[in-house]
Amino acid sequence: MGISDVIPLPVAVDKELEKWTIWGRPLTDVWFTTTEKIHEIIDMGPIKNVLNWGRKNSLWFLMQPMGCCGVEMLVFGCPHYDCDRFGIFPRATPRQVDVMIISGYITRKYLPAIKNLWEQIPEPKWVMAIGECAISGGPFYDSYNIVNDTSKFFPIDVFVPGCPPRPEKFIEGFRALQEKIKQREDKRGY
Amino acid sequence: MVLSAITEFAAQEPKIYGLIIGLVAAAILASVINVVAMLLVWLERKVMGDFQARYGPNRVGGRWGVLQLGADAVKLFTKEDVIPRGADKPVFVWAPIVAVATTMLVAGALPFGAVIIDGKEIPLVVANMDISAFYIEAALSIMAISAFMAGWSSNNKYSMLGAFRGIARMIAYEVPMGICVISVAIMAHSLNVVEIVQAQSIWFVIAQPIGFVIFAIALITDLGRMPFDQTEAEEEIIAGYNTEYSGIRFGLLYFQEYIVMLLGSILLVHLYLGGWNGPVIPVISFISPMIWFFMKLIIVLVALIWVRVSLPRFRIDQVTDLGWKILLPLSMVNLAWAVVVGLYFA
Amino acid sequence: MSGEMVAVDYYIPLIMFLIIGAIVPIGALAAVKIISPQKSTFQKRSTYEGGLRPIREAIIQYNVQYYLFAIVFVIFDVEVLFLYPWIYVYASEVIPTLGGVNIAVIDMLIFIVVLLIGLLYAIKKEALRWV
Amino acid sequence: MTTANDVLSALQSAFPGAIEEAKVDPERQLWATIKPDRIVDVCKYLRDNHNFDHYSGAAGVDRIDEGLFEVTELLASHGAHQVVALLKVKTPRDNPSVKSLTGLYWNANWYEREIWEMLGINFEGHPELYPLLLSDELMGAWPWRKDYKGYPDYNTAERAIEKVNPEGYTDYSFTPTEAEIKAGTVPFERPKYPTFREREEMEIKGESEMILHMGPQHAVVPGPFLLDILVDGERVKKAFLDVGYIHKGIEKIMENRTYTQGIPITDRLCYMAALTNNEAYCGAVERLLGIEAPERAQYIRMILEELSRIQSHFLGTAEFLTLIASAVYSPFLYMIIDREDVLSCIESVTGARINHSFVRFGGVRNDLPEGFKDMTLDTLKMIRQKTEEYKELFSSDSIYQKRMEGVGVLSPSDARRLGVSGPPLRASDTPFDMRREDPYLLYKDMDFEVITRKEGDSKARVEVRLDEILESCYIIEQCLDQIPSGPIMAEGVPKRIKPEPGEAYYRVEDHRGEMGFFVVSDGSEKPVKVKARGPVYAYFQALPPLLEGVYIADVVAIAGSMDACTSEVDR
Repeated sequence: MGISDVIPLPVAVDKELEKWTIWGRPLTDVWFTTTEKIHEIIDMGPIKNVLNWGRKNSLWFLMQPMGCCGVEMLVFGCPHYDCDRFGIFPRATPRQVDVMIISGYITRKYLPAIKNLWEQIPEPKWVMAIGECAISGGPFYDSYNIVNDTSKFFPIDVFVPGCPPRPEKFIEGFRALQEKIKQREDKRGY
Repeated sequence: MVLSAITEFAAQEPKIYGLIIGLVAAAILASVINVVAMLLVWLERKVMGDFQARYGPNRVGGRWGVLQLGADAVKLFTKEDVIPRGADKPVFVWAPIVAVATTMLVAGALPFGAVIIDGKEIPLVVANMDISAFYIEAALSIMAISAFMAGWSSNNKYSMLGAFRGIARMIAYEVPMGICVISVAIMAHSLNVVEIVQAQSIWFVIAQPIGFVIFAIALITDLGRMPFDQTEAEEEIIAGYNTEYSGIRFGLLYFQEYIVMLLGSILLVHLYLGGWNGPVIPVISFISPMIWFFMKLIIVLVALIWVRVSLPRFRIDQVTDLGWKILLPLSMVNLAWAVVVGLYFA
Repeated sequence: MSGEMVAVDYYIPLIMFLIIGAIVPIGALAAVKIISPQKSTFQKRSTYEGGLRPIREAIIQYNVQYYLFAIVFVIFDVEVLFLYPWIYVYASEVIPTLGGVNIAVIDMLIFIVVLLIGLLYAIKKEALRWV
Repeated sequence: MTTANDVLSALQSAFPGAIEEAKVDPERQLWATIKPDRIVDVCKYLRDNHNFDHYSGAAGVDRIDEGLFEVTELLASHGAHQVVALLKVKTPRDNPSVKSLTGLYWNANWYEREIWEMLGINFEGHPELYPLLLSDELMGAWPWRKDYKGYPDYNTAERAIEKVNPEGYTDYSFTPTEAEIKAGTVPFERPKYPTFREREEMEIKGESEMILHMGPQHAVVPGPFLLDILVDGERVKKAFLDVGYIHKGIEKIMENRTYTQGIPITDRLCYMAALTNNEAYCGAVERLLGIEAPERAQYIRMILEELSRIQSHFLGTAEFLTLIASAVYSPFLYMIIDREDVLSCIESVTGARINHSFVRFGGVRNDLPEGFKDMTLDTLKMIRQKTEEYKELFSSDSIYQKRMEGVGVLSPSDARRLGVSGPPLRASDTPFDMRREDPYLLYKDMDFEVITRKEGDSKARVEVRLDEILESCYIIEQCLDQIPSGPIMAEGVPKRIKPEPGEAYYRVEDHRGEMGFFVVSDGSEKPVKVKARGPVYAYFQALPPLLEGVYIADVVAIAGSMDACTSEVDR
């Protein structure tokens, strides 16, 4: 969290800066209060709207097919449906995505891995549960290996029902998410 | 009158004049290049859509979707910035900065067309060096170093493989590319890009077609675009050297690729396609060179996008083999050809 | 551009470019630091590898074949550098001719042939085999 | 031509007393119960003397009433004859143990591991009895046993306990259900074995070697599975495969549903081949019921399954193209467009894009709509033309040729030994196609060619798929010409399906290879056991040996050319 994260300086500079003071207050404190002030200004409205406009129009999702819905996810990115129209496109690494699509059954074996992937996505991030399996377990609701309630592990913003949902429903789901981001009604309130 | 005053001042205080010109031009050029590169990203997505029977972005900013890139930029600005625990922090932080800064170095020496004032052709270039072709080629290859920095410092296996691939690819194509530049310089009797452009009464693409092909291939390789995008082959090594980069750091690395694509295409136009040469258009003779220049540039850029959507990817060993075993000997042949033809012209 | 511009003067604007080029990303990074949310957790800062814990570090002792590539490159690149001054020499009229041909041309053709033989040797020795 | 009766009489004379009971039903299937100690000899004899060189799989059945486990080994031949031998071995429920066939058939490995982890039947002589599909936590619970108390399990998510493991990563453990606690089956005694990770780490020898995870989330995987490659530089030294990341327990679920309720579950077995899965399951149950679909229904099934084959091959090839090119490679997107046209033909009949649940016991759900014939013929004309274009494109693209030629070569003998089927096997010069081999529906009346290639490399596999699209077009055109009018459901199919006690095995040519369903009935409304023998399971097992010694880029090309479907592997 130091200055060496921003400007390439040795970490020792960080330590040195911690000792500095401005008007009797530590420099790091000043930095934090300034940041907080800026955040307050952003939260007031207009700037936040611009930021959310950017966020909602550039939703990159994690390429992670998990079942029947995974096929529709692939088709969703292709002509006829063409998610690129909305500024939505898939990336393979969680570091560069905004939306995680849970497109299928989460099993006991896969749960730690997918949770880890979710954790590795930088903020702000959203998660969509697509298909019955991701919502409730779907046809496998009583299986011994399925975690049938995904919303316990992920703060899901949009549920898209269907088994599997058609690609149009994917678009609908993303539109709903965009609307939520615009209204600032998503779970994390960006 | 102002012009003459400036010239006088330049004659008296060349150092200060250079400083001022440098600052102003750098600021202007940096913003122009950034905007053009953004438009390039947009152009690529749109043209790719056209090739692939779809629309491309069309929801943000009217029916052409021009504001899509603005939205992407705003998004990247508000993303959290993650530095992995295992990363080599200083190198990790430096890599995108080096990448962007070195592209600016290229931009400083590259002519961006010319204008005709009083029947005199004035090239739009900041540092009109005698060896600018050599300098540009050298500065372009620093990009591979920044990619290596990014890949190596991430402490991620995908990034690491991407970094090694990037370096291997760069060194395999650096030599043929350099020899191509020499061949061109021999025919033009100069290493100055402006003079090379001016020397092209016949475009060098006609004078040395082999050289053009080699240079174009090597350029695509340097840019890391489609048949040669092994460093970030999504299906093999996730996102290659920028796997661990997130938010604005990724944005910078990603964006820099497009800036380099733009600059590389300009270099190709200058070296082989006659730069801004073309018949003077009577009424708008002032910007007639610019029109020719931009037409050629757009054709080259669209051709690059076309190549991207229509070719599968090489395997990395095939790439190095192609560079060392085919292009390098061929470029030597081309050099000999240039010497012989150049002697004839001389 | 009139006036006496020494070679060094060309580099002053270039340094300006370098400075501007460095200020832009640093400014962007600083802005991001201020406006973007920060929630750093242990798992977020862990290395990504398909969602699982990686086995061993990525920075290990790499195969020696990679270095052979680099060495071959260094040799060839340095030799290409020798070609650059030749461009100027070749154009000048001071160099004597041999049978109507500039002697520098003949020299360089020999040099190129030697280079090609060197390349063939490297290929034969499999120095350019990918790891 | 060898018939099942010949094989039976030969067995009875070669092993007097070893065969406890035997029957031939229907004419190409031989059912026999073998004494447990003679099973390996019998199989060896069959393999060596009667060409039973194709190990199709194994099914474990829990006969809780009789206190027995049954393991049924499915043996067949690669085209020498059409007999399927289903050899049953019985073992007591307490301390179950069966002799392993891994010494005879290389691909018995995974089938036996699966039975071991699910039912707890020990396989003597198996070299690596490690869990395959289940997580370590479920090991020892033997979930497929009839007395397993963890099923049904409605509240997994509520029971999950988050904990941080010593390295700082979040892990989950699931407390046992009340039923499990009541039954006293916890704590389970877990078998001792090194974990997958430990087994991998043991293989790292040199300083410059590293293990790269490709998966569970990776651009190469069509669904979550873990492909770990041990690389030195970029050369793969050894590959490890861990599956089960989306193991849903379909076979257990189907045991607890009625027969009809099982049909939608078979859709989800492999979403690209929903119709053939339906067909295989319904065919097996039809055999149990002793009914046959009317002719029109069989034609409708054929038309739709071939259409489904076309769309699957398009998607398979398209996915493969994204792997060797990238997601912006235009032919990939063109193929998806073509596939959408085929899908709308299917959709006009079944009403669904992917999961159709269309085939019924003794018929189909609904008739072809009006105008279907014209629409399909138009589409087929377009598909033919496009496929020819793709073939021309790939044969003229030199980068493609360079990437694919001689990559991942499977020699015919290796392909048979590793147990692959479908396009990869046919690309290795083995004309093995269920539609010819064991004709189901009315394929025996159809005129079509079994596509083969000599090379056996990745390129050949893709070519086989593209050619099969053309053949499928031809079959559909014939079907549309010949289709008679008439009922679409057989007479006298009861509303409540209750087959007589018995067993049936029915195999069809899936889009990816041999798909078989083994259904055991005890006369009740629910099946005792449903075993799905899928083709991708066999490919997956064959993947690690194929990947040894290639570059990372080739891993992608080989895995892609196999056209995998993780959902079916994990089930």
